[in-house]
Amino acid sequence: MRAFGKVLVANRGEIALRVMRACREMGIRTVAVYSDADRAALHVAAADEAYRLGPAAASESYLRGDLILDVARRARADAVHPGYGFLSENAEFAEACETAGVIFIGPPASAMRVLGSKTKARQAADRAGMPRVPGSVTGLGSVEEAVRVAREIGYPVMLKAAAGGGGKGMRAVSTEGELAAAFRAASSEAERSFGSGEVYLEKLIERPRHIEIQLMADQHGSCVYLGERECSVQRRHQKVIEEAPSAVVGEDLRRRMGEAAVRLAMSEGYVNAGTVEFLVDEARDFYFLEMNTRLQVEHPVTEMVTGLDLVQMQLRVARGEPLGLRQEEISIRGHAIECRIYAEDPENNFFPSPGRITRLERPGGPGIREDCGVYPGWVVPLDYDPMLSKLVAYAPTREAAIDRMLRALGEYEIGGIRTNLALFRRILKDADFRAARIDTGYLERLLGADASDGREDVPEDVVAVVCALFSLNSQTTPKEADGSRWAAVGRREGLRE
Amino acid sequence: MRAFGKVLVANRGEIALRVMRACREMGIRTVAVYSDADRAALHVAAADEAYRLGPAAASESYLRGDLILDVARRARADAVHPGYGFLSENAEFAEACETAGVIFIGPPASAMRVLGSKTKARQAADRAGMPRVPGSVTGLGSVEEAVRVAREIGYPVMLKAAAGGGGKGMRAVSTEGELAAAFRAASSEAERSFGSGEVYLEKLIERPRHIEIQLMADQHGSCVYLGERECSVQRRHQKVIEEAPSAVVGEDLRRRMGEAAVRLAMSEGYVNAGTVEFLVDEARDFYFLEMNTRLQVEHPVTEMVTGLDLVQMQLRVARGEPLGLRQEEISIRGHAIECRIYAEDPENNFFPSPGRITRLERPGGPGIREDCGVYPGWVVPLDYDPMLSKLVAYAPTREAAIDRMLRALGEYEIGGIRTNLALFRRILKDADFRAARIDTGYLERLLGADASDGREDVPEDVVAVVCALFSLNSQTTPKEADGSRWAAVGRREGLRE
Amino acid sequence: MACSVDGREIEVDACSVGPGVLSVVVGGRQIRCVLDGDAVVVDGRRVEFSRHDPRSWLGLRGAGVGADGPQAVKAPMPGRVIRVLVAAGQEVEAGEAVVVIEAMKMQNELHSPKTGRVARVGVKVGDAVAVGQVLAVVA
Amino acid sequence: MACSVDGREIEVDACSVGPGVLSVVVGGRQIRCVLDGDAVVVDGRRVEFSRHDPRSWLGLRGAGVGADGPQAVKAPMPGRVIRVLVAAGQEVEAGEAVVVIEAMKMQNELHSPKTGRVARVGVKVGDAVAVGQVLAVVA
Repeated sequence: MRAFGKVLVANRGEIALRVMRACREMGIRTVAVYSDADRAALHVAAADEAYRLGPAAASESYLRGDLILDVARRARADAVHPGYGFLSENAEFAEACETAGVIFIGPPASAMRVLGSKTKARQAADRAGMPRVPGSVTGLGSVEEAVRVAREIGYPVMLKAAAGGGGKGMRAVSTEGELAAAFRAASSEAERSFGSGEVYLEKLIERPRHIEIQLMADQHGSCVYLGERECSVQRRHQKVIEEAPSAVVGEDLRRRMGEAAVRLAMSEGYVNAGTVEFLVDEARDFYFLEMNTRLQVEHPVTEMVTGLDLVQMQLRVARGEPLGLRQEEISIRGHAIECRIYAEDPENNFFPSPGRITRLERPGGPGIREDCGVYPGWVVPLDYDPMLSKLVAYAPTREAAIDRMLRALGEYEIGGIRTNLALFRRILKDADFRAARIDTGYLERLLGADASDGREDVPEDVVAVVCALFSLNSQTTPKEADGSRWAAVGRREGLRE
Repeated sequence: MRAFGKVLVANRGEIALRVMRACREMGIRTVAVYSDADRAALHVAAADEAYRLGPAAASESYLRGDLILDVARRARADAVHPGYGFLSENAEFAEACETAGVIFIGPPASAMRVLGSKTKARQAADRAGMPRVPGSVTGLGSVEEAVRVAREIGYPVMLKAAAGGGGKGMRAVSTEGELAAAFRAASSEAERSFGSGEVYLEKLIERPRHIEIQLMADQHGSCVYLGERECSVQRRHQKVIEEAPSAVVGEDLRRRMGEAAVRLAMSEGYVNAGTVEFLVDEARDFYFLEMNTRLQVEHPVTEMVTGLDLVQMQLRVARGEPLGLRQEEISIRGHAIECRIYAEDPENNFFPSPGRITRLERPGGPGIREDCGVYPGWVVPLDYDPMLSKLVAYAPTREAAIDRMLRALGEYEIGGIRTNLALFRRILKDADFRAARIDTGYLERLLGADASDGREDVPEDVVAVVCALFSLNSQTTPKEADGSRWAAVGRREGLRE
Repeated sequence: MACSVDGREIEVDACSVGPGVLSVVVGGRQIRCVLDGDAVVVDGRRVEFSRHDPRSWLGLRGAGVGADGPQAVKAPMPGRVIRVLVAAGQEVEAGEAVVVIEAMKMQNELHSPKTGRVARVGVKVGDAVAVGQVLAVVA
Repeated sequence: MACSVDGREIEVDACSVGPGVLSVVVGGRQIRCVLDGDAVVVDGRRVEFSRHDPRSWLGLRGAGVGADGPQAVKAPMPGRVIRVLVAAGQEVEAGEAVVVIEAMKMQNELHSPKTGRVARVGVKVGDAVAVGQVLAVVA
């Protein structure tokens, strides 16, 4: 067992904050690293120490394991937390940390190499006797091999990048005639996105749900599952809303999925937090999809319903402590929902919307957790993913959690840039979502339908008057701060009379 | 059963927000009322409707039941939620609501009359077979009677105002020689504070803990207890920090206290949320103290550890729904701590510190709940109590909750006025508090000791440089907004180089 | 404050509740209004307005763009051009992808606003573009 | 940016991270500094400073008040006088209550800063007082 005095957080945004908060609560000093685009970022101002990595491009900063380890040495950090994305699933980096005598807070490189590769993980799943979607276990060598495998398992099928994620290099194929073109497109997209054109092929499950199991394993051979998350609300294969528990997972299914996930992880000597993703079909049969060998974006919903702190557990496990928690001690209580707030414009094709945040009014009160990575005045850079914050609502029931999230979204105001806040209101009011009739195609179908948010209209005359008040304002005192301009109008117009 | 379409919230500040959030989540429209000091208060801007009551003084606004019921009629509100303080324990107001055909969200006036009076509640406690501190059950008629009762129960004794609260009209007396003077002082203070000079006398329990049981009862004869709260950290008999559960209450004691509290409430036909307060001595014997016939300030810690929403339960019970929750379904998980953030200066005798809030940086992230009643730009008025917000930390264990609260306090920045944030840091780092060696005298003892917050010092040269940066600034561009001034200095001085 | 709108009198009580935020009470109804650039968010609903004519407001965002004459495809956000899918002189359908811009790790296709002929392409692969920059014109 | 303090050179990198907030990095150490009126909160610690002499800073708040000569008891907050406990000419001990002010539902006793004789009482019961107003003077 090794005490941590100092942890380097090799990430940015909300997840860097999340990790630093856990460190601070455990009395561990934190080291931030930053690119030139991020000197004024929130994660820098939240750290005890901060070091520059390089230019804005991730490839010259947050992906530079060598520079990060150099900082770790200079700052005498005991360990590195990679967050998600960037170097979090990079086995070479995990190994380099080990070589440098710095603890990598994650699984051993060996387990990461097997379980983090989609094709190797599928082989491991087969060995562990875990049900998986029928299809090729290894990358396809040619179009001909793809045709042969597809015939075996039957159409429709799905082509997927072996190295990939986030929907890149994926193609659904319904007939043999489409396969060759789709194979080439998927492969070249995978090559461009991940540097490897390897693709594999799976039976396409109709209307599947994406449900995943959270695992936590220590270095002493203990591994527990912390329930499931329902992540079926996706756009372009990116999760948009996550929940725990899933409305379709009962105790028995949870136990079966959980035990299968634990078996897989244990078979490869997995340690630390990890997630096993499944597709669940309409008959509630589950199929192994892939494993994420790191902390997930959506870990907070699991924290809310289990009452545990996954990042603190990660830190404890990494420094050699036993889990100290038996499977039967873990209980799921209530319901949690997470919305990923992005700087993008749902009214305009979900285009990214970087720029300066001029206002930020954050929701609070009962059952609300916000993991925010930005502040008013911050200019959201173009160079990284557009996630601003994660909003989580917890309540005794799913219905109450949905209503609570709607209430919190109503309190959330982000000015200066466009965000997807309105999209969440639309989903959370949708009858299908409320009835938990969701699958991975749900959101695309909803977005294809006519929007009508059912909001009670403000009378037009009131809108006119409000606009007039603001206009009057801006003509007279154009350069003062908003607050004082308004106060001035209030006085002039006798608004308080 | 009667549906609520609209609820009038007869309160202000964080508790008005808290109630409105519950209403919004349940699809109930909200009506705010405000005094002239509060037109720009947060609770007004959070409501669907808002009506003026009268001048700033509470006696001309929030205590005017007649005006409030007038608004309820005009706005066609179905019910009134009184919050805590103001009219929440006023049986006449509860009755007037009933007469006006508006539901009072609280207990029936009859139960309030008995259980809300300290002396009548003590008689009811005796009838219900509940242990209580030895002493007089009724108000003392004279000094002679006080002397007689004190001899019976033995010194030291405590004199208390029958109508009072908040430490007014209370005097500890160790010998008979002090009794006469203390009796007159307590009685006249009670007369001034509550309009009634009635005092009673109790055995003084040495180093007692203040521990209370949260109850919830429906209109159909069901009543459950939702665990206890530890409220021993007090200053001048005002709670400062509350926790759930108490470090000294195990399952057995919880059940015995809970069942006693339920028995008392049921004996008087109690309905809705209520709290039975106990003193617990060093032998862990408990004594009935009094009952609060309303929602408490500190209800959030109970919500965190039970996963329930007390205000939503209040609304459901008030509209006639059954609790739908059996005692054995209620579980306590993890640990929650609440800090009451006040506009007062702990470095200067805890003087109130009204004024304009110039900055407000609120903590967030895992396990943190903030129930805030203010916003940046708001001028905290002189006319009401100085509570700004309640900060609550939840974690799996008491130790982790304390460390989480310290982390959150470090993120909390309130500018323009003084607050008691630093006091909480001092308490939460104190060895006795961390070891749960607390009683109702704990905080006064701590405040009497030398302060040393154990904070690592910032090097003096850095402080000097920072002050220099700010100073340079203000000399050159005195009138711009802070942000742009700094940016200007950054450019001039090449700070980003 | 009494206001007259289209000849009807309405009683409005407005109060600043923070920088850029008004609490407006009209007949008991409380409406929170937030200024965001040249738009006002009224009770959560976004309304663009013109500052220069107090009585004009354009209604909900995204309202009609005239379909006649040459129209520009403009960059809706800053980013980098990673693909140019059309050339000058080429016929395009309304909604057809014209240029792909990468920003914030996302590839964003920009579409032709109308069916017509590409009059001009203003960018090439690798170019950094600013908000509002003309990428192509369809006539 | 290199700064010289008492002859020692230190390397400081300061950056604005929001209105009134600086992130200052000195030798890798990151310190969040917040401007609050005439004080700077440096890593959670409050430091009063004088804007007019960049090199002077007064150290922690509450530092010594000279004990010689007549001293005023001033109102630390606005409020209402509810009790006056001394009269001009009366002897008082250091720490003895002189006036009670009510503000925000709290009664606040104000104490004599020194042992001496009350030279003057400036208020009476019922008076509203402003911050800094002199309530009494002890000589």
